[in-house]
Amino acid sequence: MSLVTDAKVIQNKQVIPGYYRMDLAAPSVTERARPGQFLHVRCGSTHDPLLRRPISINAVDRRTGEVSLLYRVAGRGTSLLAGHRSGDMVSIVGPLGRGFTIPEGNEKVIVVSGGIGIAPLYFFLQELAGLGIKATVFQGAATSQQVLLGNEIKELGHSVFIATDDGTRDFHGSVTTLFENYLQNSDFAPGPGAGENLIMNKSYACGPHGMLRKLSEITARWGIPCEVSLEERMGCGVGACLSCACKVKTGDGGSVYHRVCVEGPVFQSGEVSWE
Amino acid sequence: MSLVTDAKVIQNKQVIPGYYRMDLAAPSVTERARPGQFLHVRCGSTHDPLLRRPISINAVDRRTGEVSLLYRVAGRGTSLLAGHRSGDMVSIVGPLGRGFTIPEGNEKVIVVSGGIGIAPLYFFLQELAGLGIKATVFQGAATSQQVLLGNEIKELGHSVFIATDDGTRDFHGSVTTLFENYLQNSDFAPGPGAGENLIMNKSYACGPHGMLRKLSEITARWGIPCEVSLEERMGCGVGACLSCACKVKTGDGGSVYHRVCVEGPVFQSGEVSWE
Amino acid sequence: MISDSDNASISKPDLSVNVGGIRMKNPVTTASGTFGFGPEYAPYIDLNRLGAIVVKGTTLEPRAGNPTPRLVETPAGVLNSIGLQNPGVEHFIDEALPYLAGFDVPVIVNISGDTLEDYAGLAARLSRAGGVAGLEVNISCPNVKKGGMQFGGDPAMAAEVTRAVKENSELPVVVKLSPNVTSIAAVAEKVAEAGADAISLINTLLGMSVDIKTRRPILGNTMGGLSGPAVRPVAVRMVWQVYQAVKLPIIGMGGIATAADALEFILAGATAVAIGTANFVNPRATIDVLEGIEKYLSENGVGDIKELIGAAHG
Amino acid sequence: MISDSDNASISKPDLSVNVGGIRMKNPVTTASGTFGFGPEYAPYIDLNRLGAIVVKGTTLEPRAGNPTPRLVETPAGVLNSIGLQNPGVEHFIDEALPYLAGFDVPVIVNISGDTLEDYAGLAARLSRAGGVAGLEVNISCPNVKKGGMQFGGDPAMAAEVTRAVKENSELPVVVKLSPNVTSIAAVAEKVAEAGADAISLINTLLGMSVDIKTRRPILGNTMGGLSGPAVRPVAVRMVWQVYQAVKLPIIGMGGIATAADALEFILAGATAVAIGTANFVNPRATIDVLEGIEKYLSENGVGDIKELIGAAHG
Ligand SMILES: Cc1cc2nc3c(=O)[nH]c(=O)nc-3n(C[C@H](O)[C@H](O)[C@H](O)COP(=O)(O)OP(=O)(O)OC[C@H]3O[C@@H](n4cnc5c(N)ncnc54)[C@H](O)[C@@H]3O)c2cc1C
Ligand SMILES: Cc1cc2nc3c(=O)[nH]c(=O)nc-3n(C[C@H](O)[C@H](O)[C@H](O)COP(=O)(O)OP(=O)(O)OC[C@H]3O[C@@H](n4cnc5c(N)ncnc54)[C@H](O)[C@@H]3O)c2cc1C
Ligand SMILES: Cc1cc2nc3c(=O)[nH]c(=O)nc-3n(C[C@H](O)[C@H](O)[C@H](O)COP(=O)(O)O)c2cc1C
Ligand SMILES: Cc1cc2nc3c(=O)[nH]c(=O)nc-3n(C[C@H](O)[C@H](O)[C@H](O)COP(=O)(O)O)c2cc1C
Ligand code: FES
Ligand code: FES
Repeated sequence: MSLVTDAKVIQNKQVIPGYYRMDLAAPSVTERARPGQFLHVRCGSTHDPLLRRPISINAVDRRTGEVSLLYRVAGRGTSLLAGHRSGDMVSIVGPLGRGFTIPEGNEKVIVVSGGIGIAPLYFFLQELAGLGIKATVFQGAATSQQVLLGNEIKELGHSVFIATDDGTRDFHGSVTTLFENYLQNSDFAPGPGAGENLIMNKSYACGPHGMLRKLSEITARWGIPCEVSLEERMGCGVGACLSCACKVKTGDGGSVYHRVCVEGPVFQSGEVSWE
Repeated sequence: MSLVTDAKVIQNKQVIPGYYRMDLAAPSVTERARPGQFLHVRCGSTHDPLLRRPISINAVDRRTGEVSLLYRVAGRGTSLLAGHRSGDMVSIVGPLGRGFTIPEGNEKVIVVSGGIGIAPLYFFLQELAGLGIKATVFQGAATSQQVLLGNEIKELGHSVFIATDDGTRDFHGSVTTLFENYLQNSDFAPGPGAGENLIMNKSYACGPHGMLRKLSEITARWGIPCEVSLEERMGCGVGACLSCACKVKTGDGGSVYHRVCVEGPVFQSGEVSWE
Repeated sequence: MISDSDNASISKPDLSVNVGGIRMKNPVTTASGTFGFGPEYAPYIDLNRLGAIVVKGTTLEPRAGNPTPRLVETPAGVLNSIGLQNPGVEHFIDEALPYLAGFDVPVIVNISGDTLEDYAGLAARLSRAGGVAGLEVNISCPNVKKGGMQFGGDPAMAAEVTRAVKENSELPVVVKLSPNVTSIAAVAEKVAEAGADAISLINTLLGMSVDIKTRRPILGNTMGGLSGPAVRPVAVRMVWQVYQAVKLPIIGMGGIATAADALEFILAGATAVAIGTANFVNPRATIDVLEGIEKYLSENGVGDIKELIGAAHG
Repeated sequence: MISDSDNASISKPDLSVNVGGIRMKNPVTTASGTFGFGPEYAPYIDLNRLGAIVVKGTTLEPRAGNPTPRLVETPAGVLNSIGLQNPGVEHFIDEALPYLAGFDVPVIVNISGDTLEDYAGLAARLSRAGGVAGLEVNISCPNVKKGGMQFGGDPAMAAEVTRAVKENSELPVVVKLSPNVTSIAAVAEKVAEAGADAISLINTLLGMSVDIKTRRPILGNTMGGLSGPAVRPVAVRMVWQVYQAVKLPIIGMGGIATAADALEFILAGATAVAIGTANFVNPRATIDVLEGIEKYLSENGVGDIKELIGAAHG
C-alpha cells in the first residue's frame, strides 16, 4: 500500500462555474486520511506543468474507498485536472501533512471558512458529525452562487452562518466580520478573561491568507484557540525541498521556518508569524 | 478562412494497435488540400511537447468538410493526439507543402508505400480514382495485421500488391523487392531504353527513408520518374526556420538544402541527394 | 471596478517605443531566424501590425548551413543548429528587401560574421542598401581568427565588433548578446561603451542532446542553441541585470509565447520584445502577444507602455 | 531478435561505478537539496537501493533561508531560492548522520560557505565525523570576501576552494560546478589541477520570474536557480565538454526524469547521475531511473555500465 498511487477517476464534474469535484478510487488514501491532510496531485502527463498540485481531501467514503477533491480552476494545473473524465487515471501522493486536531468532545467547535477553504473543513465536519459533535460554521463566499456544500453541512447537523461579499445571501460582508458580530452578540463566546469557558471553545479555519490573519487577531483577542490551514507554493510535498516555508514564532521572540507540507498545513494561529 | 484553425474532432479511433485515424471538421482544409500536403498539428495544450507535428492529409470529404488523418503513435506528441476524443478541439495549420503532381491522364501510375507511408498516398489514390485513373499499388507492411487501407484502395478500383516483412500476407520481403520483381516480370514496364513507353510510367512513393532510397535506385535504373514524400524534423512548417532541410542536387554537381515543408514534402527522387 | 479602465478605453494606450533610434509603433518584433524574411508568415498575420521585423541572420557570402538533423525538441524548448544558412547579403538586398519595403514596418537586419572585417563589410553594405531601419549584430558566432572563441563570450571582443559596425554605419546598432557568459552585465557595459544604440538578448543557450539508440549526438552539428519557453527564466534574469548595468534600450527575448511572458520582460527592463520559437507553435503569436499587451494596458489603466519598462525594479 | 538479450538476462549487468574513490553499487544518486537528509523519501523507496545519497547543502552555522515565495514553476522547470536553509553542520552530524548510517549506501555531504575558511572548516569537521563517504563542494555560493562574486564563476577561485577542502580532508572530494559561466571546461580544468577527485554538474541556472499582477519579482529573493527538464540540454552539453576537458569522473545532473535522460548523461561522459527536481514529481524517480537503466543494459546486451560512459564521443 503505497503513498504514491495511480487512482481511477470515478467522476469529475463542475459543481458551480469554475469549481469541480473529483472522486477518485483510492482505498489506500481513505483508510489513512485525516481531516486537513492533502493529496499531491499530478494534473498533466508531461513536463509542463511540471509540479504536482496540493489539493485537500474534501471527503472520504471508507466503505467505497473513494476520496473526493473539491477544487477551483486557478491556473494551468487545475484546468488540466478539470479536463479529466471518468476512467482516466490520476497520479496522487498522500495523504500528506498534519491535519486538524480532532476535539476531545466537550469543546464548542467553531469552523470558519472562506471560499474554497471549505474543501478540507467539510471533511473535518464529516468526522465531527461521526463523533456526534455539532459545530457552528461561518462560511464566507464571494456570491450566493459560490456557497459550496452549505446544505450538506447542515445535513450533517451543524449550524451554518453565511456571509457573502456582494450581499446576495445572508450577511453582507466578510466572514470574519460576521464571526466577530456573532461573538459580540452571543453568550457562549468567552470574552477576554472568560475563565473556565475558555477551554470550551476551539476554532478551525481555512481560507485566503488575509482572512486567516484577520481571524487570528480576532480569536487571539477573544482567547479562542484557533487552528488554521495555510497555503504555500510547494515543490516536493514531502518535506525535502524546503520551499513551502512558513514563518513560525519561537519562544524567544524569534522565528523559524516550518514546512507547510509536513509541520502543516494546519498550524496553531498563535504560532504563525503573520506579516 | 485562415490557414490556422481550431478544428473539432469528429472521431478519433484506433484502427489497428498503435495506429489511429482522426477525423476533423475543417472545411477550410478540405477545400484547398491536395494529395501529399500535410497539416501541422498541435498535439497537446502546454509547452511540452512544444512543437506541432506534421501529419499528412489521409483523406478529405469535401461534402462534409471533414479531413482524416491516419497516424502511428510514435512518441509523446502522437500519444497525446491519440488521447483526444470526439468534441475536443485540435489546432491545425495547413494544408501545407507541395503535394504529388497529379498525372495528366495517360500515364500508367505506380504507387509504392511502406508502413504508415500509405497515409498521404491514400488521398492521392482517392483523387486518381476521381479522375478515372487506375493505379498499381505496392504496399509494404511489417505484418499482415499492419496492412492499412488495403481493401479501401481496392474499392477505389486500384490493383494492390502486398508485401509483408514477416511473410504473414502475400509477398514475404520488402516492398521494393516485390516492386522490382514485378517490373522484371511484367511487360508494361519499360526496361532501360524502353523508349516511348518511358513517359507512360510514373511512380509515387512514401515510406521509411531506406525504402525510398532503394526505390529511387530502382526507378532510376528502370527509367521511371518517381516522386517521393520525405520526412524531416520540423520546426515551423511554413518555411521560416530552415530546420527541415533536405539536400537536393544542383545542376553543377553540387547540392543545396531545400525545405521539406515548402519545397517538399514531395520531391523528384532524382533530385534528392540520398546519403 | 474603478473607472480607470473606462478612461483607458476612451483613448487607446500609447504603445510606441523608440529602440535606440528605431521608432516602433508597438514593442512587438520578431526574433532573427524564426521568422524567415517575412513572407513566410504573411499568410497568417498582417505584417504591417508588427513593431519591427528582424530578419534571418545574414552573412557576406551565402552559407549552406549545417548537416541535418538541425532541430530537436527538448522539454518546453528546441535545440537548433541551422548554421546560419542564408543566401548572402547581396541576394538579401536584391530579393528580400524589396518585398519588405512594401510594408510600413522598420526592418532590422541581423548580421553575423567570422571576423571583424565581415561585420564591418556587412554594416557598410547594408547601410548603403536603403530600406534598412537598423542592424542587429549577432555576436554569438565563433571568431575564426581567435581560434573559434565566441565574440559574445568576451566583453572586449564584443566591444570590438560593436565598434567595427558603428564605424561603418550610420544606422542604429542593436548588439545581440549571447547568454553563455559568466557576467552578462560586463558584456553589456563594454558594448555600451563601444557605442551600441541598443542591446538585444538573449540569443540561444548552448546545449545538446544524445540519441540513446544510436549513442551519438542527435544534431548533425553535435551542439545547438536552446530556445523556447524553457529558457525564459534565464532570459528575464539577464534583461533585469542588463537594465541595471546600462542605460540602453533593450529588446528582450527568450521563450516569449504570450502577452504575460512579454510583460515579464518589459517589467524587467525591456523596451521591446521579440517573438521567436513561439511563431513555430502559433503562427499568430506576434499578434496575439500584441493584442494581449493592449488588453493588459487597458484593463490596468496604463496609458503608455513606457510606464511599465523596468517597473519591476521598484 | 538476437540472443544477446538472452545472454544478458542470464548474468545481470554490472552497474557498479567508482566516483573518485566513492564506490557506488549503481550510478544513481540524489541531487543535493532535493532529497532532504534521506528520511523524507524513505516512505516511497528503499534507500538501500541507491548508489549514493547526496544530502541537502550544509553550512558551518545554521541558516534560516530566504523569504518566501521560494519556489516558482516555469515551463518544464522550477526556480528556487531556498537560500541554503539548514540546521548547521553540528546538528547534521548529531541528528542526520546517525539515521543515514543505518543504510548500506555511501553518504555524500554537500557543503557551502561564504569564505575559504568556511569550506576548510566544514571539510575538517565532516572528515572527523565518520560515516561520510565523500564531500560535494558547492561553489555556486557568493564569496562574501570578494564582493559577492560566485566562487564558481571564476576558475581561479574555484581552484582555491578545491584546495582548501582537499587540504582539510582525506575524503574523496567532488566539486560541483556552476553552469553560469562562459567556459565550463576552463573551470573544470582548474578544479582538476587543484586536486578534485570528481566533478559534479550542473548546479542551477540563474533565473528569475516577474509577477505581472504585482509587477515585482515573484521570488522573495528576486533571483533563483532554474532546474528540471528545461535545463537538460544545457547540462548534457556541459557534461560533454567537461568529459573532453578533464580525466575526472563526473556526476551528471540537470533535468533527469527518466532512464533515457540518465543515459544521455552517461553517454555524454557521466560516470554517475543525480536525480533532483524529478523527485518532486515522482517520489520514486531514483528507482525508476535505476530500473530503466538496468533494462536498457539488458535489452542492448551491455554487460557493464562502464562501457557506456562517454560512448557518444565515438
Ligand atoms: C495544502 C494545500 C491544500 C490545498 N487545497 C486546495 C483545495 O482543496 N482546493 C483548491 O481548489 N485549491 C487548493 N489549494 C490551492 C491549490 O493548490 C492551487 O490553487 C493550485 O496549486 C493552483 O494550481 P494551478 O496550476 O491551477 O494554478 P497556477 O497556474 O499554478 O497558479 C495560478 C495563480 O496562482 C498563483 N499561485 C500558484 N500557487 C500559489 C501559491 N501557493 N501561493 C500564491 N500564489 C500562487 C500563480 O502565480 C498564478 O497567478 C491547496 C493548497 C495547499 C497548499
Ligand atoms: C510531411 C510529413 C508528413 C507526415 N505524415 C505522417 C502521417 O500521416 N502519419 C504518421 O503517423 N506520421 C506522419 N509523419 C511522421 C510524424 O510527423 C512523426 O511520427 C511525429 O512527428 C512523431 O511525433 P511524436 O511526438 O509522436 O514522437 P517523438 O517523441 O517526437 O519522436 C519519436 C521518435 O522519433 C524520433 N523522431 C521524431 N521526429 C523525427 C524525424 N522527423 N526524423 C527522425 N526521427 C524522428 C524521435 O527522436 C523519437 O525517437 C509525417 C512527417 C512528415 C515530415
Ligand atoms: C531556428 C532558429 C534560428 C535562429 N537563427 C538566428 C540567427 O540567424 N541569428 C540570431 O541572432 N539569432 C538566431 N536565433 C535565435 C533567436 O533569434 C532568439 O534569440 C532565440 O531563439 C531566443 O528566443 P525564443 O526563445 O523566443 O526563440 C535562432 C533561433 C532559432 C530557434
Ligand atoms: C529546491 C532545490 C534546492 C537545492 N539545494 C541545493 C543545495 O543545497 N546545494 C547544491 O549544491 N545544490 C542544490 N540544488 C541544485 C541541485 O542539487 C541540482 O544541481 C539542480 O537542481 C539540477 O538538477 P535537477 O534539474 O535534476 O534538479 C537545489 C535544487 C533545488 C531544486
Ligand atoms: S513542498 Fe518541499 S518541503 Fe514542503
Ligand atoms: S519546418 Fe521550418 S522551414 Fe521547414
